[in-house]
Amino acid sequence: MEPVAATVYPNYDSVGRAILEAFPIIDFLPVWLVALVIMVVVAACAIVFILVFEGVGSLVLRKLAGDIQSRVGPNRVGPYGCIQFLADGVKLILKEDLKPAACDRVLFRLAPYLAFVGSCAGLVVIPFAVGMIAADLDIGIYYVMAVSSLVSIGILLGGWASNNKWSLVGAMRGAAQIVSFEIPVAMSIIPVILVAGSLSTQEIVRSQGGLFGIFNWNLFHNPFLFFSFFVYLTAAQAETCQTPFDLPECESELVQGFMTEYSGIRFGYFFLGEFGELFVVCALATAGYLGGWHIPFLDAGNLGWFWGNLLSLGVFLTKTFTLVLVSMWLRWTLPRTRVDQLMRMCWKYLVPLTFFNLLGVSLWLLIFDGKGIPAMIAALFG
Amino acid sequence: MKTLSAQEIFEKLKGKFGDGVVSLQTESVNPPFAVVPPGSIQEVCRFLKEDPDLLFDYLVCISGVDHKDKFAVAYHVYSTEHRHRIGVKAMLPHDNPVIPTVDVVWKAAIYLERETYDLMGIVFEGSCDPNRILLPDDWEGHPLRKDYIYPEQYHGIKI
Amino acid sequence: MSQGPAKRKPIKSNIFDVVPAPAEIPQNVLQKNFERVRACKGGEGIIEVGIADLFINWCRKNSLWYLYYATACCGIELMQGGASKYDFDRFGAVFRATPRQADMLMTAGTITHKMAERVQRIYAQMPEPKYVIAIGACTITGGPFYKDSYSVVKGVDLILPKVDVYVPGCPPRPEAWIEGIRNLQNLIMKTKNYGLKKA
Amino acid sequence: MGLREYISDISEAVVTIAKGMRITWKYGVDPKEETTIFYPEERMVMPERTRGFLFNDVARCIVCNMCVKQCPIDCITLESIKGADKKNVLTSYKIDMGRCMHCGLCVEICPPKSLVHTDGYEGSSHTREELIVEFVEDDLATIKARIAAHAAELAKAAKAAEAAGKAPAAPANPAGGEKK
Amino acid sequence: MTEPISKEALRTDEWTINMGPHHPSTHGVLRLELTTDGEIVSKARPSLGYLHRGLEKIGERVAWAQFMPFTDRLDYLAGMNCNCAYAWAVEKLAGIEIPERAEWIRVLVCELNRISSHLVAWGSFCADMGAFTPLLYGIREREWVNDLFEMVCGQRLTYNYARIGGVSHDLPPGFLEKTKEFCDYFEPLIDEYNRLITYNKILVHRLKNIGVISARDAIEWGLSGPNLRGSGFAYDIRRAEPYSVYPKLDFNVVVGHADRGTLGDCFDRYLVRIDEMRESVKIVRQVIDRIPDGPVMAKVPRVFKPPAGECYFRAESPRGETGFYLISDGGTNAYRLKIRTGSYMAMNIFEKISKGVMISDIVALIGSFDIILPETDR
Repeated sequence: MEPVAATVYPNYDSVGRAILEAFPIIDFLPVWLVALVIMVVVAACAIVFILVFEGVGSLVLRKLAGDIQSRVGPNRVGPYGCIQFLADGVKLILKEDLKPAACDRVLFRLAPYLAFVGSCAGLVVIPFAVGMIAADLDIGIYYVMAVSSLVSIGILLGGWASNNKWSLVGAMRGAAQIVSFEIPVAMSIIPVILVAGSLSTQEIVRSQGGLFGIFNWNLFHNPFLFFSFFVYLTAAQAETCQTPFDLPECESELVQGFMTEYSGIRFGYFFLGEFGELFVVCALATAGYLGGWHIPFLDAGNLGWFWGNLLSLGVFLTKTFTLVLVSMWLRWTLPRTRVDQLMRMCWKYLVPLTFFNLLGVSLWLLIFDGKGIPAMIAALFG
Repeated sequence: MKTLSAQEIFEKLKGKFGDGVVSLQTESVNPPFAVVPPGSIQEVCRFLKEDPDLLFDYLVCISGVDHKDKFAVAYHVYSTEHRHRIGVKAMLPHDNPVIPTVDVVWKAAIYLERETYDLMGIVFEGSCDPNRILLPDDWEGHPLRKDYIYPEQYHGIKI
Repeated sequence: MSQGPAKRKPIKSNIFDVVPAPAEIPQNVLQKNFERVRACKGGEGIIEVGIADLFINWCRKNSLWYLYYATACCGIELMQGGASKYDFDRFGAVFRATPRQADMLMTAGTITHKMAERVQRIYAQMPEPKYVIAIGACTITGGPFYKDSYSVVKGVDLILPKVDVYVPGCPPRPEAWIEGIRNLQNLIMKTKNYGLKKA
Repeated sequence: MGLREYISDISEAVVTIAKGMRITWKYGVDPKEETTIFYPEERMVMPERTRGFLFNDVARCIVCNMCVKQCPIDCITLESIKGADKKNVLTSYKIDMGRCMHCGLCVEICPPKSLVHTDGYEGSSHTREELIVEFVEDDLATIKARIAAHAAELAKAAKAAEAAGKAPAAPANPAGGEKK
Repeated sequence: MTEPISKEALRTDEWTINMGPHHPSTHGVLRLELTTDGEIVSKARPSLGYLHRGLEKIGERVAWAQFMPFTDRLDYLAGMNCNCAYAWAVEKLAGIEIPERAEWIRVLVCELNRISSHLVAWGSFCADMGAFTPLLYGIREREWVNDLFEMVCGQRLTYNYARIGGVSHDLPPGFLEKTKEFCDYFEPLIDEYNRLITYNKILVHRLKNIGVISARDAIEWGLSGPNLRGSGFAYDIRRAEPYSVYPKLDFNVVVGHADRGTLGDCFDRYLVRIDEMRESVKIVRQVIDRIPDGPVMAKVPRVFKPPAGECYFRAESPRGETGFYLISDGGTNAYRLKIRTGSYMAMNIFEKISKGVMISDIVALIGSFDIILPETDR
């Protein structure tokens, strides 16, 4: 049976061009002004999304903690405690702007912004829905890897500038951890790129389309990819300093790690950065392995402009939030590793595994010339 | 594993040290005490520890007692091998209580002597860590002495 | 994630049964004493607080992050208060490890003279809108160690400039802590932040 | 280290982490596992032996000073004046709740059992003075007036007993506190 | 080819960090002066005394019976054990015989308190290792024991329950059934805790082969209780010098057996505490079945003047040996009251075994000794 006609995807590779086509009257404005306005609009909604996600995330984190520990999380600040994060946020903003006397003024103020920018800049290439992507760069994955290393600079600056021994130890741990876990994260994304054949995230998600629903996900493409999904999740958990590996700001050893001297909204920025990076990493996992915004048995492309985007956005966010919940569930169960065990795990276990995966995937693609298990089964049944 | 009674232990001590061991306090003193002159405390303790029949390898507690006219340092020792217990007491003059240390015999004595020095004011010469442990370093006086008067204030805070 | 108290089954690990309670605190010995003292001291007068104040105070009240500071027996009651049975997290009170991120210092446990200077430093490190609750007899008046101890500070207000709420008990029950926190929350609602004439 | 040990390391890690997560899943999913008491809306019924704040029933107190001597930290201070029938009458009975450590020694020693533990425990205040609980309500003047009236009454009863001299003089019954 | 940089050229100088009196994982107000080279600690010197309240001086100024509430403040996680230890010590000094039922009640409350103390020890040890949930599970079970004690003596933490000559109140009706209910509820939970966290690979690697103390060293440095038994030396005062009704009870002494690392490391001390909870539940069950009826308080004069003399009594508290050395000169107050505790000796050995470990292991060491500061500073 010849394959179904390739679905025609509207050429919305970026929201900006979509708006341009929708409102032709903007033609007389200079192009750079329109581009600037669109960039500001898109950036604003990305920041608002991250703020809301951080608020809801911190509330869900405390409610989940309460639930696991057989108690009740915050439940008095509004029905079921839903506006607890509003109270926290406003209180943090109104705290005294306190800088330790002997701290390095400029770097102390700069560090939180670097950490926040580093983690939220990855939102540019996250494929939220069929047409909803800030900018469909064709070097998407490469861009995310580059930008997310800004966070380690932010952590290093924060630790060094606050002139506190605990934070310096925390910063050194943080920098070592993030830099060394970039390699397993990057290496476990490369099999996805090999399979999809392109670095652009939108392209990767489109390559997982097709009518077999869940089985078209890269996760089930071949056993090596299945295995590298879990390696990616562990390495990503370490790169975003989540609990089994939250050594930079561990509470029981280093008081609060590199955030020891930060108070008020500066600490808020670090907190935002942590949740932003958690979201970016889980979004990449969904886009890369779990079929991004593909609605299991429907075809997002030809559902029309409004419904297509809405449904695929919903599917994408549910997948990402389940991964975020799994990460929080890990956070409240596991103890913390030690620094040298962390490094040993990275270099002696994760990096060899990713190389083995890479070899496996490339051999698989060579032998079965690019078709995954579901594609072969489909070919069998004709 | 042969548990000796306090009397037999005292006989062995008397046999080894002759008149060095002054007396054995037993009336209404539950683990009986062998009173020893302060000078020979180290030899007695080393003998207690090394002698195959005694093998007192566990120093339970060192406590200083202020008897108003003299100080007493009471060592409780126990043998985990033979499961018997004895107390060793040394009497010190009240004006400058000095006694050689026993942390060369049992390492447990380091902190116990530091605390006794800190609270009671008994100097353990030759100790490997002869400074205060519980009270702040610039605290004058030793509180557990009977003639201790509470200071008015410390660093400006009323006591 | 069940919400209200009424809709839950009786808790297996509670020996004493739990009954719904009226909103205000039942009249016990100390409450009657408070009325008597406040009656002869005259009321506090009316403090009119603007809308902006109300919103800011509401935010500060509902996210009182307390410092993870505990010296003695009240420290264990602090852990038990923060744990499953009497949950401080319900009131938005989370423990923070550094004084920089803490709003509230609950002085739980005896403060000795050697520790006094450290408590002053911790208090100084906390950013400005900060509150102090003196928990337990040891920090209110030196408690059990008032008469005969030479090394205990007889009350935390000898070393800290301002103590907002005193919670008696040795150690006070976690419910008394929660009542102390709610008392502080009412105090916060009545503070005036804007329109203060600079003295 | 050999390949077998390498694999067993990874598998052991995955298995033990999965076991731990299964338990937190059990507690996380099951809403019935909550043990929180919603304190302000709910309250635990206290057992009868709870040692909460102290309360002294001033009427039954025989001013024997036993509680003052028994308290290790002298929280209780009381003053009394000579009553009409040579018994002391309380003029002020103060317990410093900010210092009391709820040890219960005074309650055990009190002969008339007038000093008891109530089950109250909420008492947060804003100043230290509020925590010193005064149990004698009325002030000195009214107490003196009552004693004077009591003395006058005793004198009258003694005269009446004398007037009925022939009848055996009924001893003046012990006044006891008839303050209420 | 440039010759490699010599080690001296790369010499980094050490700095001292104050793991100060206020630190999230020092179990109270312990201060450690760490001289470290980056993460590797070359010397960790404990500096104690931040909670020294002068209990021994108070003991001399307060009557014998009035010192009982202060023994609660000595080790507030195991108030009952210290209460009963002090009561036994004074009874040994004065030669008082206490009724049979009082002995059984004391053993019952001591073992219940050992369970609740080990629960907090286990919980806060896991919280120091980063897993926050076990701390709340441990305290959730401890709340049940708190309620039991509130039924018996009215307070949750500072019980003041034992008296010289017996116990202050008899067991309330329904107490034994509720304790049995607690035992049946709690026994399977210990295995669940083991599945949750004990054999977790991360925790095992964090604890194994760290702070290894040989049995010889443990005795030499005066350790006692779970810290000594963790090194494989079966010495429990309830068996070595039986007091009260412990000879009539059958329980075995839990000893560390090099389960994962070498003998005497942090993991062994951790496991000893977990198994001791099982033993205590076994003891509590036996006491519930065999507790006799009868009075709970012996005839003791109110103004209690023991005959002049000295006595040293040792009891097994959850943190090791709690010893009271009492000297009485016939007066109403003690002439000298010396308290020997297990946590103080754990701090004694701390400096020796913390050479060359990392900062994270210092936290593991403090947790494995389960010290408690009022016991260390008194």
